[in-house]
Amino acid sequence: MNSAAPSLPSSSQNVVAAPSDDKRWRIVGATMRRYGFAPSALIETLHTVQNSFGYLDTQSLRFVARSLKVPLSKAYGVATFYGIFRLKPHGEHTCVICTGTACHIKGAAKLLATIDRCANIRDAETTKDNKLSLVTARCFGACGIAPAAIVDGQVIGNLSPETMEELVRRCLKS
Amino acid sequence: MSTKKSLATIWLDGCSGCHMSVLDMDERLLALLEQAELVYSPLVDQKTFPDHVDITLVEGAVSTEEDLKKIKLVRSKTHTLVSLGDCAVTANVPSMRNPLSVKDILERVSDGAAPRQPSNVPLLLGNARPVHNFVKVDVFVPGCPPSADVIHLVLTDLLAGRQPDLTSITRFGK
Amino acid sequence: MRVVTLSINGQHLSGRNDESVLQVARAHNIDIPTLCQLDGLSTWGGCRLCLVHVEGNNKLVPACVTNVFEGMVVQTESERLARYRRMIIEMLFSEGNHICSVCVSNGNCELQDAAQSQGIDHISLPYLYPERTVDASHDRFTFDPNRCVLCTRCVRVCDEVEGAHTWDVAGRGIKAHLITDLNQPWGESSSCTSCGKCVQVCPTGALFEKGKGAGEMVKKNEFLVYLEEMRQKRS
Amino acid sequence: MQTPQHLDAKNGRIVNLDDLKTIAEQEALLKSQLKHRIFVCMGTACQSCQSADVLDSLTREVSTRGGQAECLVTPGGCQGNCAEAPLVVVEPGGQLYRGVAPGDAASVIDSLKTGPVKRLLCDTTAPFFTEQTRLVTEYRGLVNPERIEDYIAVGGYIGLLTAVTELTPDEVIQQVTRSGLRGRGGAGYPTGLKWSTVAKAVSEQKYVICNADEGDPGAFMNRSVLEDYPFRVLEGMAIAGYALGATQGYVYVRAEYPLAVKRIEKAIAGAQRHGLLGNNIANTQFSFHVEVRLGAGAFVCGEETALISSIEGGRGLPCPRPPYPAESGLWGHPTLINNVETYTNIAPIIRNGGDWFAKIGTEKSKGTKTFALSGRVKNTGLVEVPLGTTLRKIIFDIGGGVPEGHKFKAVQTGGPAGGCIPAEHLDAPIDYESLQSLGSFMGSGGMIVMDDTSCMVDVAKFFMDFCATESCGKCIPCRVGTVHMRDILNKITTGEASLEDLAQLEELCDMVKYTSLCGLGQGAPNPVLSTLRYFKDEYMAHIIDHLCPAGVCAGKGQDIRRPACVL
Repeated sequence: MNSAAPSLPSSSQNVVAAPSDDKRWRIVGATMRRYGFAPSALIETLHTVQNSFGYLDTQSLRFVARSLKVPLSKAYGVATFYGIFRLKPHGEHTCVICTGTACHIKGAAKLLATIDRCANIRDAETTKDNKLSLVTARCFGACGIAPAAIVDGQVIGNLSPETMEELVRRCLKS
Repeated sequence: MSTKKSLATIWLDGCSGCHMSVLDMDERLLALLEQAELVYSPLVDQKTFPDHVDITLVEGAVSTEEDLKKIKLVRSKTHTLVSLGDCAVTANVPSMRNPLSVKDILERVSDGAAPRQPSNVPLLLGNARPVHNFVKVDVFVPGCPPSADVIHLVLTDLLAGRQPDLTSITRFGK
Repeated sequence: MRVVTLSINGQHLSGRNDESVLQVARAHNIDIPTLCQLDGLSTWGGCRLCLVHVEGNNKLVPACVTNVFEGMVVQTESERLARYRRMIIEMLFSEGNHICSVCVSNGNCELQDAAQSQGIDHISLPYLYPERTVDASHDRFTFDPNRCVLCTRCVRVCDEVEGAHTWDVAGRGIKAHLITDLNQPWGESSSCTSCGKCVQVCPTGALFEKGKGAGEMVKKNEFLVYLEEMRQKRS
Repeated sequence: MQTPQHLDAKNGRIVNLDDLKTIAEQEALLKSQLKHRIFVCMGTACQSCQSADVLDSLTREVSTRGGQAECLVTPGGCQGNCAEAPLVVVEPGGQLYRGVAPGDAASVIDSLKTGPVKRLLCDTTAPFFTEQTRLVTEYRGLVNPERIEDYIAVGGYIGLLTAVTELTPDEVIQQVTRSGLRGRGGAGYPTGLKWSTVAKAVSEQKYVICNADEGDPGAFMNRSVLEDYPFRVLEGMAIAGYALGATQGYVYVRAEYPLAVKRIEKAIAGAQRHGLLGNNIANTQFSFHVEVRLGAGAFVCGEETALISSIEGGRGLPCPRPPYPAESGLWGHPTLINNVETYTNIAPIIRNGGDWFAKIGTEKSKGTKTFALSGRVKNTGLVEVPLGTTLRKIIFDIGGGVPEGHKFKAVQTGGPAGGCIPAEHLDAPIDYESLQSLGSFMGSGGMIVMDDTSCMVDVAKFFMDFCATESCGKCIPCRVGTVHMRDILNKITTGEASLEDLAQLEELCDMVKYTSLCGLGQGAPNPVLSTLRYFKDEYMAHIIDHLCPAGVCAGKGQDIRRPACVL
């Protein structure tokens, strides 16, 4: 058995010092506190770190692992098991192309080809000027408007290669 | 009229250890040669592969264009093709280059001086692969090298028209 | 806990109902192949080599995690199981870069043994030839991921017996691989106690002692059951 | 306006059926004071088509005309016909407007006096609307998912309070058993049986988990239900908690569904505020708490033992079963895991009785099922029909058939563990058993239509690539087998495969199916097996003639082999 059910908050002397005085560590700390510093809060905490800092680096993984008393290798194992977590930062803009079944049937591959042509990047890559990162997702449930993409958090449906090109060009310019 | 069967051995990408093992049969070779005639081999002076051979022992992996050409020719003229030893069966040591690209290998071995394939040696294939990846193989004799006893058993069985059972006497690497 | 009677391969046997099919079979000298199971460690159920038929169940069940019950009828051998077992072993050979002739465990390797016991004389699946880097940063041991079959015995022994949890698996699917700490070189690991338990439980030559040449590495894992018994006595 | 004073006295806590009645009456009164209510769909598809802007401009339009008192503009739920997003409904009258732009606000408000805006009007007499049976998606999005009062006004929480105050836990399970409800996650295990197993397990602690890790590509029913009916999901979970003796629930939801996460979190807070979650629900001994746990992009976490590992904070690796979670689940305690849609069905079953539910559907498959209809079909979106409805009815009547004069080829159901069903089986009724006999799977409800522009080998390759990428890597057959199968399929689509490769593919399918540890591996070969069963000619065309009949792997009539590459 892994660990006991969510435990009581550990005493304050056990709290590991944050890597820096960056205010965002307080948000991370708040998440851990909310779950009583239970080892099972690892994934929730990694979500908070990524939402706050954009990605998970060695320093943050070490901090979270030590704070939650999770083995270092386990924290790394979890961070690399789940598709959402990334160990490197994204570019200024992020484009997520859905590669679910409906989008596949309706030509997601053409959208990817378009991005490759316009920005010279493939899945999980970032342009050299750090403007645009491309990620693929396994369906975000917008099948009714396939093929779909999420550009900087905004879901866009019924995409054609032409509109895709326009979107990419806009990201590269700004 | 000779009732002797014809026997051949060929040497692709291997260390010649399997051929040494053949020679290790010592005086048993003489008895074998009463039943079979060695018609082609690195051990005999014969330039062209005969049109019909009953049994061919293959040592070595298929690593170059020339190996590939040779094994296809040999297969077409052989009744029973035997992969002799780990290089022929698994590609063994020659395959250790496979995770690297041919370009990287050539650069490394020539210390960066001659990144292109030299013209006086056979063209390397992308991967060194076992013989059965290219042609049908009838008998597999793993071992590095297979012992003289194993080779003796294989040949006596094949010459007597039996399929040899090697499971208990040889294995990869031994 | 109570004693139950069952049959394995037509042989009538008895065992305790908290014992697995594998334990009862082994106690009666019936061999079922395994790679991930090791006495003294928790069960894993990942290698699928120990799958057996149980009458009344249309699925194949792993002998290592299936407990025996009264009237159980087990069949550990069949043409179908043999075919599946061969394919599993072939998959492992095709997945990594297993070059037996240059391996420290040549001749003392559980994967090699399994291949031989299943009559495998060649691999019909295409080799994948992954690029994997050897980690020789540790003073005393080397990790060669080319020979790793991801049985996770090292992960389990390090967590469950040594208590350090230096090892874990990162990534998933075909990209899953072993790591120490935050994917740092093993020699720089802050949690590793250099106890060497992981080396001794590794079924192949993936983990070995430095200075061993081809065929020289013999694994000794009997200490596990001994430790388990000694610790039970203390608690 | 009447204020429910006795509620205030209880700090807003709702403790019995009378309280619900009071709120419902209050809502009815509010409603009667309004002349019009305008619902703007805030589902994912509509939001992607700027429905938030539409909501804004409608609100502004109403307030500039000073009509706030009699016309309410409010966010609403999914109408189903996502292809025509953004959608707006005007009540009373039920006019459904499609493709509404922010600039249409004035016309829509004008229409309240002058009659419907014809150019935006959707024909709600079309089979897409009339042929559906809405149980899970009842009130078709006309309930504000962020207001608990809206939910109570349409009968919400009668189920929970009836259960807690009038029924014993055994009686609740009896009703669920009588209803014949089966797991909507795909496998169709009888829900009543699952509940009674957990109920019988002896333990101080038990857990109730809602599996909202909708991972099937091409499925969005759970997302839609969570976005629109979060209270109903919570109500179902609380009823389960009462029946089983569990005090803690978890909703495991994909982080890829931010709106669903927000809605469910808001709903938990709302239910807590009104005493419908938390300690001593309805002033009884029953306490039930719910927390949200976010998935992080791993398909395998839909498998229940992997989901448990994930909630425990680890890698989402499945474990051999038995022991089943019902005996030893989360942190080793008895645990109930049901799908979102399963929980959604619970409250109406308790409210109306199990026999009422059992009247819908077929002999072995009761109730309705939602499907995410997508791909090469005219009306893409969310549909709900009684189980036993034929595929033809869904695809051709409700879905409007294949557009642009193309020919229907197959429908894919069941996600990566499912299969492709060809035209000759379109009259098969949809239920758990019949889909399985056709080599497919109910799955969570994805239904992707393919026409003559889809290559079935390419589709098989797509799913195998999915499984290979999503394999957790724990067991060898799935970790390595899916990669070999994908490689062979890849060889077929590039014209490099031989008949021996096809034989090896079939051998791998058989082996991976029967030796893998969990459902991901066991189901992975299904798309290959079903396409081989019905579309072997397409495989042969690739292997023998080096042609792709659908023109996907190369143009029509073109050789699919790529130019030879040296090295």
